[in-house]
Amino acid sequence: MSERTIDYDNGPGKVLSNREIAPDHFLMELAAPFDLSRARPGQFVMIRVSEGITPVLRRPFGICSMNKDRGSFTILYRVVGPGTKILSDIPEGLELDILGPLGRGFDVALAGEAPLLIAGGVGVPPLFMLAAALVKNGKKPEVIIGGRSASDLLFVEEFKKIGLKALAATEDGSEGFKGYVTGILEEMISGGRAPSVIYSCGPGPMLKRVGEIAIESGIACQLSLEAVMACGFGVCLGCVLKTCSIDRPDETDYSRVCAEGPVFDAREIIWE
Amino acid sequence: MSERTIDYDNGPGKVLSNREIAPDHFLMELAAPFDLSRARPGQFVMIRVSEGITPVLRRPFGICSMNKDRGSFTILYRVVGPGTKILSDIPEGLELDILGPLGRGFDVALAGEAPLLIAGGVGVPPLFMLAAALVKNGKKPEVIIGGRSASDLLFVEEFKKIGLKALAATEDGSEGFKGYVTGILEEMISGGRAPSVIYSCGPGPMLKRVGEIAIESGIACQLSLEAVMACGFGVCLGCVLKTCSIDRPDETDYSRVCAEGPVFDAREIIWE
Amino acid sequence: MGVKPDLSVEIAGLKLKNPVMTASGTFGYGLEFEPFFDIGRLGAVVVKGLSLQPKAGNPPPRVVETPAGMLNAIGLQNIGIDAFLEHKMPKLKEKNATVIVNFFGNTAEEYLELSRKLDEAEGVHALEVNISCPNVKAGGIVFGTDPTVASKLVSDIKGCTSLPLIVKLSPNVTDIGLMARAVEDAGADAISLINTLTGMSIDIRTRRPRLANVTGGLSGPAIRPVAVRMAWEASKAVNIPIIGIGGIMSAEDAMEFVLAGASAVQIGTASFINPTAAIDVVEGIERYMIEESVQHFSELIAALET
Amino acid sequence: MGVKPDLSVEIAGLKLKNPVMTASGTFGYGLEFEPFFDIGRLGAVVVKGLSLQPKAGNPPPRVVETPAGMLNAIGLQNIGIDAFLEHKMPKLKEKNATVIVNFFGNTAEEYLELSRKLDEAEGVHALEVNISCPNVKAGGIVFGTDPTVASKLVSDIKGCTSLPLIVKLSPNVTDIGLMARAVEDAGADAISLINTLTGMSIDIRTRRPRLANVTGGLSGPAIRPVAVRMAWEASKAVNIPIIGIGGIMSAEDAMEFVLAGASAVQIGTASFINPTAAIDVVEGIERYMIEESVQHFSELIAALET
Ligand SMILES: Cc1cc2nc3c(=O)[nH]c(=O)nc-3n(C[C@H](O)[C@H](O)[C@H](O)COP(=O)(O)OP(=O)(O)OC[C@H]3O[C@@H](n4cnc5c(N)ncnc54)[C@H](O)[C@@H]3O)c2cc1C
Ligand SMILES: Cc1cc2nc3c(=O)[nH]c(=O)nc-3n(C[C@H](O)[C@H](O)[C@H](O)COP(=O)(O)OP(=O)(O)OC[C@H]3O[C@@H](n4cnc5c(N)ncnc54)[C@H](O)[C@@H]3O)c2cc1C
Ligand SMILES: Cc1cc2nc3c(=O)[nH]c(=O)nc-3n(C[C@H](O)[C@H](O)[C@H](O)COP(=O)(O)O)c2cc1C
Ligand SMILES: Cc1cc2nc3c(=O)[nH]c(=O)nc-3n(C[C@H](O)[C@H](O)[C@H](O)COP(=O)(O)O)c2cc1C
Ligand code: FES
Ligand code: FES
Repeated sequence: MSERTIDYDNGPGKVLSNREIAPDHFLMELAAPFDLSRARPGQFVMIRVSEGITPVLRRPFGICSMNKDRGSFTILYRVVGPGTKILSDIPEGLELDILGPLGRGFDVALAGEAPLLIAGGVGVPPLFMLAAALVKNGKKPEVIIGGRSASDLLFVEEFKKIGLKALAATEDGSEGFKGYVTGILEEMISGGRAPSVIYSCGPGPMLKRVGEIAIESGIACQLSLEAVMACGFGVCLGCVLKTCSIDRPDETDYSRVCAEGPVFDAREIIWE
Repeated sequence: MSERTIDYDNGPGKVLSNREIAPDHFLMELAAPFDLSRARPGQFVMIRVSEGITPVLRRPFGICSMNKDRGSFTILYRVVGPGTKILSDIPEGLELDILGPLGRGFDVALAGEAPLLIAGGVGVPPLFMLAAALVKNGKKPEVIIGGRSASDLLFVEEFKKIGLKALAATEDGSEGFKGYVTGILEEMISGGRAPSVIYSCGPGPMLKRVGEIAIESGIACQLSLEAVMACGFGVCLGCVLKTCSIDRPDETDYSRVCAEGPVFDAREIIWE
Repeated sequence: MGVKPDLSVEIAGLKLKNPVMTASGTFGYGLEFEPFFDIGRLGAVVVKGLSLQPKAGNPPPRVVETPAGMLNAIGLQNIGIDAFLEHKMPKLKEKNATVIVNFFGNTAEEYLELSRKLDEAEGVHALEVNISCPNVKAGGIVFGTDPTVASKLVSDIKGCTSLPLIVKLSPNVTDIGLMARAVEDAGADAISLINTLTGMSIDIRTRRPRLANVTGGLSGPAIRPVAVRMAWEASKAVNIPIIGIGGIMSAEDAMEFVLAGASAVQIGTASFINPTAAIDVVEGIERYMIEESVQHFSELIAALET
Repeated sequence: MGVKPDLSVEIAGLKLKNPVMTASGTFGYGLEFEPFFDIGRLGAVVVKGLSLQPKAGNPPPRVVETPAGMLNAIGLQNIGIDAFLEHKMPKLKEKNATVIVNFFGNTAEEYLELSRKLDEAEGVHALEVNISCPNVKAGGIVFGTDPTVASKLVSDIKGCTSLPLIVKLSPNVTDIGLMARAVEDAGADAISLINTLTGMSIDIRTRRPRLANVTGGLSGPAIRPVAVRMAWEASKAVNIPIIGIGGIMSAEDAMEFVLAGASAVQIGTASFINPTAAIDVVEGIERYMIEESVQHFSELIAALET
């Protein structure tokens, strides 16, 4: 496991707002207990959703946006089980224990001329923060958002607000391209509009396919992965992913998604 | 273990109100999921304070009052740990799983001419319901409420509302008689104003002393006891109390506080 | 999905409507559950452990809550075999409950005498012998943790009764597979597990144990992962049916045991928290089978893919 | 209450500022906790279990949450003794941490070779030998559950090092007192317990185990009652110090172990949930001693009244 500078911290953060922005999807604004200037796009926080002992573990959530003036950041989450259910019931004003910012984010320097962001489901949050950063750097990334149907497409409006028109891909064709996000990607490449780099976050199968396409077409590609996490800061070794070194693909190892990741170069990942 | 008719039931009951009436003391009104006409003074309910698994067990609370028109009853509880803390945070409108009415209540038929009610701390609830029943039967019971200091005296106003002036006993003398409730009792007896029967609920040591005095002076006495309970309806055998048969004191046995109790004849109880 | 799934299962020669039983000591003698549901709908009712003579049990406090569980030291209090057969059994028959009698002795002789009595008793469908209750020093732990002692006891009991015999194992052992094989070889018709894990809780202010008995048996959701593992190990070790017990709160929990190799399950502590837990699990398993389009429950037993 | 309570305690000839250590595998190599508190303030830092060669560990998924606990099957992944001594040890010394090295082998020989290496290593204050990790088939379970095998191993290790030796016991045994006596007789200077209880969890939709390794080790609050009971039994069985481990989330939890007979405690899973858990326990024990007006921590060890 490679060394890294440790710049996370843990502390209480007040819930400034917590509202349902789409069925089962909530946007929560939290006062940051850490120095926001440390946070990089693609990093995440570990939140303790209950003072009690169930659920006993914290839950990881990507940082979706930051507001330096308000000293706050947001998370966008989907209710999938007990932890996120409890989170969704938490009233404004309550304080939550927050550990972050954690992990290795996206490499903004890679952006180049035509960066492409591909988000699936709750993969939107880290990519929205990345988009904001790129725009701030004078870039105009392309954005593709995918979902089962129109109602699953998150944050399209927010991307507009920062001047980015997100392309939509829906499996049922209820909005935008009918099919998977990778369908749009393949069209772009075959159409001679290959991106300078691909940043992506979303369901495993989607990331796998995005990575394959990028590698085949020799496009730099960074993927943000998930794993079930016990600690989130590199000590439990529970969140590992099988990886290899880019130049020596036969040298495999287990990397911690919370420490070496969650963002990996597509070529590092060994899918199982 | 003696047989008894089983007339409890289990179901959801809406929280109609839940307010702090004294420091750390809450009064909660609940829609009754059972037929209120079944409930007797001294009976209790088992409430599941959380849908989750912590705390895993239900919590027992005495029925404090009933409102047949509203189809509701109240509990008066003190926050002493996680379960009661969670309960105190529960908002109006939420539904709780309620099992009741449970156990054997006070024997109202014993009342006689000058019944006396002695309450200590959160022993008030079952006695308030008993008082209301006695008043309804045209009796005018004497009431003694004890506490460490004036602020611990619960429900004095409510007793007034049903036409009963409660005598107070405070250890620090900040209100009424300075000392224990048993001090007032002894004065009454020595003053020739011995009650026809004593009904009491409160801390163990108080009940023990009340029982001793009653037995010495040959006064009928019913005491409502507590025990840590897992089920509340007689199946776990976890809540037992050592008892004996009144006529054959050497015949001892373990009785279930939730089933044979919580109300016992003072002569049945073997204090340890 | 038209057709209703078939939940029936056969255990130790006993045909059950469904694979859900109550766990001994957590369902009384069944009658306290009258207001909640018809106990005749359960696969079986396993009654509170019985002994030859009535047993007073341990002094209080007998229970204490723990994280996602509870400790109990009831001390096997029970009304005794005779009172049970006279007063409780008839009522259970009225309700058409499939009755499995859980019993224990303080000596091998007591176990055998109980087996004989129960063999003659009317309405008893099967026996579950508790060789594993950790609460009372003399109450089983020695039998339940030594393979040789356990197998001798089981084969002797088999000699005293023709009723199907379920042997209930203690989890407080190094090798549950070894214990399972020992009782299978001795003639057990089925194995139920787990009984409670021995635990302890201390009041740090009074510096005294929270249970008068000092130690007690841990039950509830907290122990489920250990119980599922033991059901899995036992089912790999033997050919007789396994009955899974330990922290089952829902049909989903029950299915973990079934997929791990259990042919049936028992609902214990859950019945204290939710009196309809056992019947809820029956209905939940039926729902699960419909969702997974499984017609016969037996297809799910040991269907775990490792 | 004027005077500050004295939390110091001596274990295996090692004088500790306070009785609070970190549990191996839950604190990494200590350095990840830099942002939270000064690890030099802890009684000791017990590092992630080390082997002769670096170990890749098990495939994911490696962890799953359970009621009030978690299962892990890390598979003892570690960077190996050499990398530890070269890269991690110097940093731990900078921080003036009292370092206890937890180690394991796949064979008796590996255990002995590690003991020799560590004996020569600089800055190692004591050794904790893991003879009980239930995750890796070859990773200790056989040593940890057989008294004869365990005692042979321990006495051989004692022959290879003059460092204080703490033997960490597995809870997956029938008689923890027997295991404790066996390692004491073999020369162990102290005993730490418990390691994780072996458990299992199943995804009933995929019908697959939630851990790639199928079974894993259960830790967290759920196991505390079992751990306290074992600390109590072990402390009654031996004269060497006991280090209590298992589900400690707070100073109150820690004190249960101490009153039961433990001279020190280790904080494990709690550090994942609350990174300052270990130091919070130190401060909490100090508060408790003030409230109970106890001057010397040692007065509280085994102060349970039964
Ligand atoms: C680095 C990282 C960033 C994440 N960012 C976000 C985010 O921005 N928004 C969002 O909605 N979700 C995000 N997740 C996923 C989120 O952490 C899980 O959905 C959450 O922990 C589920 O908790 P629960 O108790 O509600 O459900 P559980 O009962 O814990 O699980 C419900 C389902 O979710 C799966 N799950 C549980 N924990 C995780 C996990 N840590 N990672 C992936 N799947 C899990 C379980 O396998 C199960 O199928 C992220 C996960 C990681 C690892
Ligand atoms: C029949 C009966 C009727 C009761 N009626 C009332 C009532 O009307 N109002 C009220 O405020 N309280 C009442 N109690 C006590 C109440 O049930 C406990 O205070 C409550 O269960 C504490 O739960 P907790 O999780 O908040 O605290 P816990 O953490 O469970 O316990 C905190 C403290 O309370 C003690 N305690 C816990 N459970 C019980 C219990 N079942 N009985 C006695 N002490 C306990 C514990 O020993 C501990 O010292 C009654 C108890 C019984 C048995
Ligand atoms: C209060 C209580 C009493 C019990 N009494 C008995 C008993 O008499 N005989 C027996 O074999 N098991 C007894 N058990 C063990 C249960 O039958 C069951 O094996 C154990 O509780 C684990 O299941 P659970 O986690 O679902 O409760 C008892 C358990 C509890 C909680
Ligand atoms: C993720 C994880 C990894 C662990 N790794 C080790 C290890 O390498 N060596 C060891 O002896 N114990 C290991 N343990 C066991 C702990 O040290 C401790 O004994 C156990 O977790 C019980 O304590 P707890 O409930 O406080 O976590 C590990 C535990 C966890 C949860
Ligand atoms: S979650 Fe613990 S190391 Fe990654
Ligand atoms: S609480 Fe279960 S029998 Fe009384």
